[in-house]
Amino acid sequence: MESVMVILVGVLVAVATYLILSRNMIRVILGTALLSHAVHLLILTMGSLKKGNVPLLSDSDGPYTDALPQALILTAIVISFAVTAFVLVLAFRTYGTNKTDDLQELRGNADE
Amino acid sequence: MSNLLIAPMILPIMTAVILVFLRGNVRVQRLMTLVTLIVVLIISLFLLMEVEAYGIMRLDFSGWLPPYGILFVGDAFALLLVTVATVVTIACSIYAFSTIGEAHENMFFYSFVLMLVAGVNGSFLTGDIFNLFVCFEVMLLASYVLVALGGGKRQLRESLKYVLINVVASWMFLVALAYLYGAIGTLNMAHIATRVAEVGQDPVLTTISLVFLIVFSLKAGLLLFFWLPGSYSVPPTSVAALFAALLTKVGMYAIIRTFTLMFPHNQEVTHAIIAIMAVLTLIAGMAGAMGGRDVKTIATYNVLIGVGFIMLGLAIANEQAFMGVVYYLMHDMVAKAMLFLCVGMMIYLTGETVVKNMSGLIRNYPVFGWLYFVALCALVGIPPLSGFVGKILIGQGAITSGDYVLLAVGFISSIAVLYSLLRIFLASFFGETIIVLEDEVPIRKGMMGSLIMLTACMIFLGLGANYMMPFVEAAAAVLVDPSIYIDAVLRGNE
Amino acid sequence: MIIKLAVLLPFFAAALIPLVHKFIKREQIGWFVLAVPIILFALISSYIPHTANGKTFIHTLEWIPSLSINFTTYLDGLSMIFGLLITGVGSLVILYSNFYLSAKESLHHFYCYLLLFMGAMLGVVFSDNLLVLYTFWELTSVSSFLLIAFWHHRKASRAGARKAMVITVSGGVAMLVGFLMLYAMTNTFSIRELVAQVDVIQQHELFIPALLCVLLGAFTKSAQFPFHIWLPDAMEAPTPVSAYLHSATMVKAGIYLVARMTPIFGGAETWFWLVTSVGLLTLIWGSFNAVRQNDLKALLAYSTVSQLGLIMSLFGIGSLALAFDFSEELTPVFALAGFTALFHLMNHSTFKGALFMMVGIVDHEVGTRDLRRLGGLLPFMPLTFSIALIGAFAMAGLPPFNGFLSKEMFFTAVTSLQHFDVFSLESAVVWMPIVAWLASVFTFVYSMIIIFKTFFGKYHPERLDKEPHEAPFGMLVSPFILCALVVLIFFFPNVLAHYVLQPALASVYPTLPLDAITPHISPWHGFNLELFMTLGVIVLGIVLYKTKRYWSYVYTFLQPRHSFNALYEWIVTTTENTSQRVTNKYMNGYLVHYFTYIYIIFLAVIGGYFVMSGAFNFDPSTDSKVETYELMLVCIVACAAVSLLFAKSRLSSVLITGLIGYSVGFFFIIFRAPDLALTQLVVESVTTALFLVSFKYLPNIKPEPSAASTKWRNAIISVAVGSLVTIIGLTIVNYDKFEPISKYFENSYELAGGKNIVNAILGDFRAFDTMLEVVVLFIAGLGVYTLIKLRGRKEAADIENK
Amino acid sequence: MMEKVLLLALVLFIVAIALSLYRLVIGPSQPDRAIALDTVGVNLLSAIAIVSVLLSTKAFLDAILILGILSFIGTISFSKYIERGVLIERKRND
Amino acid sequence: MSVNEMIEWIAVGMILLASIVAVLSAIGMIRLPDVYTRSHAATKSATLSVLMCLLGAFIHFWLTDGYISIRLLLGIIFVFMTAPVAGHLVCRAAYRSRVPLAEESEEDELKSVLFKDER
Amino acid sequence: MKINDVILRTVVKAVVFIVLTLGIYLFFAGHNAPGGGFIGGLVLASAVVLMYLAYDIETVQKTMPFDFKKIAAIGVLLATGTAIGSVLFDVPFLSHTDAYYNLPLLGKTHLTTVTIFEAGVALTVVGVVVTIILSISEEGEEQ
Amino acid sequence: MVQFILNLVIALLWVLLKDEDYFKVSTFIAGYLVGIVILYIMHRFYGTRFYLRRVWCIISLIWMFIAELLSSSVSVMRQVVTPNLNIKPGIFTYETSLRGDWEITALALLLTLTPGSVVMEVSEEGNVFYIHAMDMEETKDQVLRSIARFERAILEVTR
Ligand code: NA
Ligand code: NA
Repeated sequence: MESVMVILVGVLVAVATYLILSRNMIRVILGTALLSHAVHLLILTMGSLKKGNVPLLSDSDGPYTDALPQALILTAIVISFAVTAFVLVLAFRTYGTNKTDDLQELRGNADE
Repeated sequence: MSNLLIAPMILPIMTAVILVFLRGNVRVQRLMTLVTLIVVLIISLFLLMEVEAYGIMRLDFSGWLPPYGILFVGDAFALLLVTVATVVTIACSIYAFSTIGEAHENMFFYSFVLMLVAGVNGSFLTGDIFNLFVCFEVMLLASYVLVALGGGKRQLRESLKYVLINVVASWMFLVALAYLYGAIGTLNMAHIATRVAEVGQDPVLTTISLVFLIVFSLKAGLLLFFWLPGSYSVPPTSVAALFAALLTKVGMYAIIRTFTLMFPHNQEVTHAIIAIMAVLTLIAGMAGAMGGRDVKTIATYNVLIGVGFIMLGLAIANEQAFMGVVYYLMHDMVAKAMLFLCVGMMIYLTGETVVKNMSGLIRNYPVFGWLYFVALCALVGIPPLSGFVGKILIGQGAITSGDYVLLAVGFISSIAVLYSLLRIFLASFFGETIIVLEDEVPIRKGMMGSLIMLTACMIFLGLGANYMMPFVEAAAAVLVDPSIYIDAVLRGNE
Repeated sequence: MIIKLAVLLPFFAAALIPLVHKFIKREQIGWFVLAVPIILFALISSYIPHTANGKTFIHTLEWIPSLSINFTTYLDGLSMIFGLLITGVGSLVILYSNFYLSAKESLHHFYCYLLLFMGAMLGVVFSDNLLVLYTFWELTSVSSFLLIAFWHHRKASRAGARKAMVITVSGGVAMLVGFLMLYAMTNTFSIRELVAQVDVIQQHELFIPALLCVLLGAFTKSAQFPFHIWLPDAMEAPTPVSAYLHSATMVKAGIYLVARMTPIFGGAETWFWLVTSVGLLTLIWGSFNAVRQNDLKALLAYSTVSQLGLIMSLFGIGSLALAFDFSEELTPVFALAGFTALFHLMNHSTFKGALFMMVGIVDHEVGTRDLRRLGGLLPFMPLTFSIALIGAFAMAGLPPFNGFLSKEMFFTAVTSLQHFDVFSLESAVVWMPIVAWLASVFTFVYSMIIIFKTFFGKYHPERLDKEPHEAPFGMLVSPFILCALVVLIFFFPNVLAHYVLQPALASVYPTLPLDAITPHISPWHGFNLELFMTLGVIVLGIVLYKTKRYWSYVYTFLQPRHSFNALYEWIVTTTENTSQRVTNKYMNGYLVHYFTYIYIIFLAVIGGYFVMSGAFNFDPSTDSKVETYELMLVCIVACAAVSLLFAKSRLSSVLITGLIGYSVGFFFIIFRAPDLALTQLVVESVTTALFLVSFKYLPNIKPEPSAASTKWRNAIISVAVGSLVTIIGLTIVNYDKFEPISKYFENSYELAGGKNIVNAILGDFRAFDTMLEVVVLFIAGLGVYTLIKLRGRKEAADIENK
Repeated sequence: MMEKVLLLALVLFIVAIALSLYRLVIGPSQPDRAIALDTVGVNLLSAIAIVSVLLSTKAFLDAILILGILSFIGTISFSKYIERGVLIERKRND
Repeated sequence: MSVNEMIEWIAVGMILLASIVAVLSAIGMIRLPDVYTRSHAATKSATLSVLMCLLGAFIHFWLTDGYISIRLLLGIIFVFMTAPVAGHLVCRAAYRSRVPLAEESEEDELKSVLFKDER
Repeated sequence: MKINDVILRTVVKAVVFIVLTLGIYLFFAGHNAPGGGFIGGLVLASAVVLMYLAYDIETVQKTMPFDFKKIAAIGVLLATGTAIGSVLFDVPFLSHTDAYYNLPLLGKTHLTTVTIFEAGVALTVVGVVVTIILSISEEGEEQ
Repeated sequence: MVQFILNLVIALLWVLLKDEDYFKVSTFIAGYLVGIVILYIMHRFYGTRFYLRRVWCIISLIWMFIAELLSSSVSVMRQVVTPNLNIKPGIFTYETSLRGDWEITALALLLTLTPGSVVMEVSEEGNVFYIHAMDMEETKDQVLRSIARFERAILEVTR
């Protein structure tokens, strides 16, 4: 399963990268969102999968699956949510003032 | 006692939150910001003395012993940077008091500044690699807001680029963390170091360290500086100065820790790559600074030169070079803040950014002009100002290690700095004055005060170098011999 | 101790000037300032008897002792000579400028810079510590910069100042490297200790690099070929400054350095060749170019260049005295060159100072320095003429002036090369004397030009701005004192030699027996080669002067665009323009490009290393079991992700991303992470909702307008990045050298009182992360609020953001 | 045996999700996508229930309820978005 | 086969049935001609499948662990209450955003009311 | 014809209680079961958002007249405050104290500062999520 | 509502009367049952129906919901598996006599769960439903037939 997941992560990363390399700001933001999903899965996979029970002492006896990556991912999810929210707002404010969502047209130049 | 270690991070955060309730009361906001920062400064100075006297200090949060809990580790290196960062923030805040405007102040401006400095201080102090990520994010989120705050067309546009690149970088950081945890199974930096040392840094671990290198390089502006020029040129002066002083430093700090503490065992590969990246950064910085036609561009590319130079010191990697790195980091924080404040002030006074459209400022604003000149000399590394000591130490390190190419590039860069900054001085400060007396925009006391404060710091860091040396030596000792750090962290709980 | 005060006094005085400026009249500042060099001169002179007896004085004030950087002053013969020059000429120049500069100028600035310079210069010559020397060295560059740019409203002043600063500071940086290398060899910055360890240094592999670096510093400072180009431009400074800095003192710092370093580097072949040939080249190039100048000051500038070359070459030849073991016969002959260098150093300061002041007077009283406009001034300015006469004759090497003595000795030195065959000198034996002699001819010619083109010939009142008349008495005092010295030295050279030159010689040749190498100077030394050379100089000089218009077309071969100046300008502008072009080319504001660079570097560094290191390892046998439904889910997610690339509306894109997010949540369930699953599901929904809310303010997405090639490039990069992440991941999955630390947390109930391990980690073991994560969330919330509420300022008020 | 049956059921649910995904991608109209997403959510919910049974853990039962809530909120959001382009109005103006 | 086991098989059977219903309703989502008819499939069959599945799970936990899951019950209630609302909202949104009815459709009494000013 | 949201609103009125209860339950459950401050907060926020979706900002503001920014700030202060509180007792920063108390009605209860910490987390989450969604939603109205 | 609270009070009294060492759920339930008996005897004094009867009505209404859901799902699935779809969808109106948010909502939900129909709009006044039928011929009659039943069941609960 680990290998399968790593490959899935690779696919997600590739798609995310392609999106990040596009000109449309929404696509780029979606790319970063997708990248964060991929990364969270990667962290979980790196903590080795399905090799134990749910890490709840009340629910089952050990061995438990590695709980630390789960805690890390939780923090990461929250942070990525915060960041995504901010980026979205920034993006539409930028669109609102610059009247374009094409990052190519947002290059700006020296004589402004 | 060791609880004080948290103060540089928690006090700004708490004040920042409290300021939310004081919206509208600008005076109280300013006062609280200033008081908090001064308290943090006093505490960090105190901690510095303690650490110098009794060795590395650590604070295990909730009392969980490393490597299981998170901890702050106060060594001289971290605390020096915390101290200087706080000083710079004080200066930039004072500058902001008289320039930023009520609209910003009522939009939680000081809260964000405090959060930024909290994130920076936390990044310096933390001993846990995942916590470093979180501290980074505190800093970055605050910087995202600050860079975009109240922006028009151009500011928002550049902010978006800055934010997007940094977001991608942050997620790359997580990739690196995932790999690290997968391979090493721990997050405490000292513990990582012992585990890496245990197996010798094999190619897999070196690969991981390189992922970290790329991630931190994005933050440090080491070769991956593409976000930097745009985003430093748009925010208000005090923010730009704060960015120039702090943001890249945190990235560099992380790189330094990574390759002195956690992954120091494969230097033929890692340090060679760092050296190449540093040289390329220097070249890019020199090109940008020499080719720049407006003050902001010139100042911005000077930031890159600073980055490249410091990273040269890391690539050289011997005791003298590390001392130089520590010293130059401190200098660069102060001097870059100064440079950006000066540049911002020039724009404020003239409404111009292009060098040749300004002239004769020194007649109208003599004190300001001379302060800029002092900053120029400091940045070039002219003794006895702050840039000199670090430069010499890195130079000595390079000679000791026989890295003559790095030495040459590094020292040539200071000529580029001279050339680019001198151009501003000659074209904008010297020359026929074009501002008639009636049109003179007055410089407010706060603005001048912050410049004088930073200048005093630069002079102190140069002339008073001897007072700094014990700390710098202590800091470099840890970089040279990570076991000091590791022992301090993992002592007594194996 | 006293010497330390001597060094610091000018700085204190300089710091006082802004205060003094408030309390006394502008015109009086100069008199206040004048006290400083006079006091110092007196002070330093009082040490002459001691130094003449070979005593030295040393005192240390700690600066950065841990880096062995200390403010150590060292007074010996060599520093004495320079100390006297700096304070002596300094006094005269300040006296002179009190009359020369109009009270309308910002005198407080002027004197402040001048005092800074004086202090810095004293610091250079009295410092024993190399880094302190370097400190003062750069300070002289800085103060010189300020003085050159004194009339900074003039473009030429600024350009000259910049050129001087860039070249001299660059040289200083090189010199610093040299010093650092010396430190690396010996672990000391003290010159005295270096001299003591000269054997160590000369054995060291860094010896030659250090030598080159130090010489680079000396050559740039002393305006040696081809770095001389800054000096003529520096003449934009007020004339007293030119007299002081650019002829008597600062440019001699390089000479000082060479003299100081002779005990360390002298005797090395490279040192000899470089110093001598660069010196001679500078000598001839300077004198040759001086002849063509139309501006009197420019002429003097080139003349200074040339004279500095002369002194430099003398030190080069003098270094031969250290090249082999002491011999009664040979050593004194070479040491004579060193002696002559010191002697000419003094002489040059006297006559060149006088000449500069003379030019200043002419400029001041007539309003021009242009030789094409000057002429026939003798009747109006007889006293000035006498200054010019004495100065120029001394420079030309005519008796009864001091220049004659040193120039004769110079000829002796260059011709003495023929006697010896160290360093395979055969070729040098021939060309060096010839170059020296030719240069003297040109020197003679331009000396004559100074006198005759200015004071004789036809008087053209219409070409002058002012009615010419003799200078005020005050302005004449200083040059006359110098002229008096020029004459006095000719008649009593050995007094000078005994009290000043000999002790200095001891510093240059610390290992040689002083009495044996100190020559006796006499104006008449019989009919020897030197005398004939001098006669030749005079004859050919007169011929050349008279026939100048016939041969001066040779200068047209040297078009301005072929000069070193042009080269410098070309380098500077090309660097600037190329830099700007290249920077603008890649820093073009396209985010896509930036991302492309980032990814390419990412691939190059990490992929490059990972592939080359051969660390890849893939072993699925240790994997946990894959269920059919899991595989299907994986496929669904992969397909959804790929379909995202082709989604045409923003809504579908967001929905597909949301779906992937939900699937990730489901994976969390499969992989036994209930807390994660809960969080992921909620967060994904909220995020999707945010997208939808924001879509009101965003346009629908359009198809990417990029060219197919761009798309392919992006696709290749993406696939590469994905693959790299995968292969590293696969390798690490199978990397099991360490147990994760997480076993510890399984005791969460005993340790933290919670049965949910993840929550115990979040709330207790790693509560700090959680706390900060809350802070991050808070900043984001507040940030979104401000971003929306705080509108951009009006463009007019937006000057800061231009 | 029981486990096999449950796995089969799980596979069937995933098939249902995949089919809905087809609708999600193809559309053609926006409401189609909203319905599809709702279906995906609901089926996912069932799948979680089965996984819970398979792993015989109660840890995920909250997730079921939450997913139910979210899928409801999601559908409301989408339909409001499709209908009005706005999710939250300041003051109902119709 | 004990009673318990039998009931458990019933639970499993319900789950299996639920999955079949889910697939069928998903096929309906594909096959049916317009968004309105597809919403029938979603709001009815899909909901039924969920309810059955949850009920199966509920029975399973009750039997094996003696655990009465309030959360599952709440979940069932929740889905039951909200599914028709969702169907209603989506259909309304579709109609108001002018998604056309299938070609086979007969009469449309809403059109005249909603879009009366047109045509 | 104007939109009549009666069905939606009525159902939401009923359903929102389930959501709120679940949120509070999850908040307290975190100690031994999945849940905790963050998820609890998110679910509570979802309840609020659900209200906003079914009604409109002004109506909801009337029933819940909070400044959600300040709620978030109070949350952060609670979280950091409990952390700093430990400093006063001279134990490492962030140390949690817990004890069992015999409370009337509830009996023996496990009380810990972690709960306050988590309450801070939950409040922040609610405050921030609602602030963000409201800010964005109000943006258009002012333009 | 009053009856329910009264019932709770009785149960609580029961618990207090029992005066046990600590609170027992079983005692409470016993008290509650006692309360039900008392209230059933007394409910006519209050002039309202016995509250548990309403509970029974709710249960039967819910059962109606479930039954509708089952039958409608079957009908949808039947159509899905039918090889040749031969349906004629359409929209028709229905005017109800029910009033009040809860009644209208309940009816709308029920109608939506009925085989082949989805309520698309409710008029502003809330009395007219616009219903989409999967197959006009089959559904319309069916709906109109069952709708009276639904209204009755709802009124049982609410009034
Ligand atoms: Na592993
Ligand atoms: Na129906």
